[in-house]
Amino acid sequence: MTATLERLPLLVRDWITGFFPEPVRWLVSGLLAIVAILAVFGLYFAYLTLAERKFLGRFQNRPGPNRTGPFGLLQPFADAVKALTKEDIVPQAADKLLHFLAPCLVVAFGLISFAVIPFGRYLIPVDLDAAVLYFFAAGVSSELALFMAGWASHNKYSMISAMRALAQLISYELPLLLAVVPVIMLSGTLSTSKIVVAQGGWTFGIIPHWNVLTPWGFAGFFIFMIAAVAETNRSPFDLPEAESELIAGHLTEYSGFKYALFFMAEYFGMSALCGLGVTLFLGGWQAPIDILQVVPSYVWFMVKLSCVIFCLMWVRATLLRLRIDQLTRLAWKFLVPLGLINLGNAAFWHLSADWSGPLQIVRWAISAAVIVIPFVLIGRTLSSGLAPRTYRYAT
Amino acid sequence: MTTLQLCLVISSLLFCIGLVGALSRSHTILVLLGIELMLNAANMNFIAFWRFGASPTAATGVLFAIFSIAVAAAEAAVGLALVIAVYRHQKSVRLEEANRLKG
Amino acid sequence: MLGSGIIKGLAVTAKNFVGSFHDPERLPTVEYPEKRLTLPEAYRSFPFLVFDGENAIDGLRCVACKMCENECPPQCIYIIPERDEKGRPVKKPKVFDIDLSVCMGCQICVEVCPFDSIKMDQVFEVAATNRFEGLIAHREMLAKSNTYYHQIRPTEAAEVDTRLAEEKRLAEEKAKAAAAAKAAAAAKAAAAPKPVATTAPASATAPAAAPASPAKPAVAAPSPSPSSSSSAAAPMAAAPKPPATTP
Amino acid sequence: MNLILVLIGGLMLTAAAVAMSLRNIIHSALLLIGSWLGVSFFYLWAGAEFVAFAQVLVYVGAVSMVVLFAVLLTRRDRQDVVVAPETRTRAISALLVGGSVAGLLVSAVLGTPLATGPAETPTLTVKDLGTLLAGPQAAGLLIAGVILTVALLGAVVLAATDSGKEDAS
Repeated sequence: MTATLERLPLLVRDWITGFFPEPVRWLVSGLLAIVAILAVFGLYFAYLTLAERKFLGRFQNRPGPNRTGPFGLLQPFADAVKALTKEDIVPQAADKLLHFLAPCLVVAFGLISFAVIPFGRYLIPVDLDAAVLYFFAAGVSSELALFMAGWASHNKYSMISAMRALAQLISYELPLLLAVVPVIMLSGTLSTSKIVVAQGGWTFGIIPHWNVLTPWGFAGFFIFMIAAVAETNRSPFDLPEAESELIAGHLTEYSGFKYALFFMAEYFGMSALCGLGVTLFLGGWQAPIDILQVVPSYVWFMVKLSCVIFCLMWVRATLLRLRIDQLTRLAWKFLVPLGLINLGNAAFWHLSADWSGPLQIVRWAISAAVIVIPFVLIGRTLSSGLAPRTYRYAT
Repeated sequence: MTTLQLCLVISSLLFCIGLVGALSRSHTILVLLGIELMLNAANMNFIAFWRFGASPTAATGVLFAIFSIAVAAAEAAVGLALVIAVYRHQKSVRLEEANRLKG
Repeated sequence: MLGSGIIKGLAVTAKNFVGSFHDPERLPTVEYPEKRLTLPEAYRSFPFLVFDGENAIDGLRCVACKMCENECPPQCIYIIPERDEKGRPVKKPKVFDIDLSVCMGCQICVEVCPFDSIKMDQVFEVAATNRFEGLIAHREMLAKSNTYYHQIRPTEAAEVDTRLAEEKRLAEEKAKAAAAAKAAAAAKAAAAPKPVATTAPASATAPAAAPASPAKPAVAAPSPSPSSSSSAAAPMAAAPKPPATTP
Repeated sequence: MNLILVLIGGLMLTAAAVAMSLRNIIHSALLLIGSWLGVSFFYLWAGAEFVAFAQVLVYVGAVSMVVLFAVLLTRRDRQDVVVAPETRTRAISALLVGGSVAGLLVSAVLGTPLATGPAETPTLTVKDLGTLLAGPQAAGLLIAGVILTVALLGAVVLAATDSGKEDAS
């Protein structure tokens, strides 16, 4: 039963490809993978927007959208209809071709990252040997599309937004990669499916061997998530579309379906990057407890992904937008040094892999100290002269 | 014409496009981009010889390409920093106007 | 330590999130068109005209004195007094328009009205499809009964009613006194030719009260009674004598 | 097999040629990014997966960003990105030089009997590459690392504004 459920997507695929002659089966199965990703993540995107609005509402003591259908469940479709029927305005002075290309490219680049994420035990669209590298290669391209959007709009706010997008990308690419390198080092492979397999197994059947449950993995996960929020231009790092300063940044001159495409790309990018975070640090499709393996692996992946995205929404509801200099300072003075130290930490963890017994405790203590002490020291330097603040009117 | 020769012809043509660009344009950034194209053409040759050459197991071509790409990144960074420095002095990025040795 | 503030902030929002599912205090939003909050009595939107009795137009307290029109800061009130067939003004508005798109809800018209005839409404759903005609409220639209006034602000309306009753009583008494004085004067006519001097204290109200009697004998009389000056909703407490708009 | 190669090569060469002849620098840069992507497709076609992704990461991700930044920083207004056309003599002489070099290279390539190895794609996993880089080629890796660090510092020093000097001028 469990095995059948686990293989269910494969069985469905085989059943469908069975209708086609042998020579084109590979093509059909490839197209099926694309269609499945588009359908699943298209729907996931639709309900993510609704969930984000509902949850943000709850975080701010209001109910959120609840008018369209029961509990507002039809809201995404209403939004889609609205976006499709709105007039598509192209500014007269705009660079027409780039203005049109930018939303298409941004969605395309957002989607191709999904190709290497293992959604389940047997569910990986393309099992590349250099999958992590592929992911980042696809990821950096999307920022190029944002630049094109900003440039093509012929609008000063959009231009500033494009510059900010580039600066932010360059700043946060480094901590993102530095957070990923320890994982690759410890698992000895760039293939995402093998990284997930390397995180399999449980101590006493309840403690999973996920990377996040080690000192270096914990630090790496946090650096990764901070950089991921910045890479996907989400609050509190949503400087390229800071609405209080730049109207809507690169989205200012977009309307109708093109705007919806940008919106879609943002959520695709977020899902893909969070999916990579889940894969690298949270054990991918592995079940948290041994006996819970009866639940199919792809369910576990989506549950973990949703939890991580919920945390991003929580952060969005809580924190204020940073200033651009604070943003780059956070990257270069805090995340990059910590990432480098964490790299050394992971190297120590790798070298001390055969320590056992009481030495295991020493190993944990050293590893934790190596990451906590620099964190406290760098944090103190960064926040010196800033805290505690006194407010004259607020309490 | 073998596949290897086709690869080499393509890379030679790419090299020449880069060369023509670097020679004919006077905008510094475009000249730099032309040089980048020439570098890419050279990289293509490494990969082509690795793939179709006599001893593909050696992997020297791939390694060379990797190093070359890494160095190209450094080259681009320094080159564009130079462009910005020149622009700050001359208020122009045209190569003809950057003709003084004294800042 | 760095990040402690962020954790505190996250805790605050988490409390909001969890609390909004079970604690009504944490979810104060009301589903507006279906559920409505009871508006506080002092809530005000736009002015309306109070009428007494059954007929909306005949019962209007307004005498078209144009004080509100003169005082209105954005000048959104437009009044034409009614005239009888001889062309003499009657104490009724023929046209009383308020441009709701201009009105800023300052309540100054209510403050200056000597007859308690214009009051602030609590209706806030005044959307219209047309910017010009749709948002100009005519006399028929503005006229609302005293009962309605009692419904929306009971305290204030009761106060106004008491005051008006008091004024009516005073006016009747005064009319009686005047009649008595007239009778006395008529009786004394032969002996003393100066009858008016005895009614000196009431002379302040006389010009308004006397001409009002044919149309609405009981209602209109500005009263300088000091008892109502404590109430914010009693605008005429310090109001001066109305200008003589009638001959 | 060769059809795909010709397709990739044609796209790549067209993009590069058009990019080099356009007057708008932003368009040139974006088209060149397309050309670099074509090069990475060539690597992918040749079976050098790792190099292809590294090419995209470095060229599309980093070099293009730096180029676009440089273009935006070295202009005074929006029209500055459209450069004046070059002189005719310059263009013609460049074309002549380029054409002769192309003729020379192509005839040399076609005229040389090249030793070709086995036809099947050589397998080279990332792990093999890693062991090679960390073992026999470690010196090269270290030198590349040093060059990158020096280049980073040098670029920062070159592009950094000397605030005192700026005030004096």
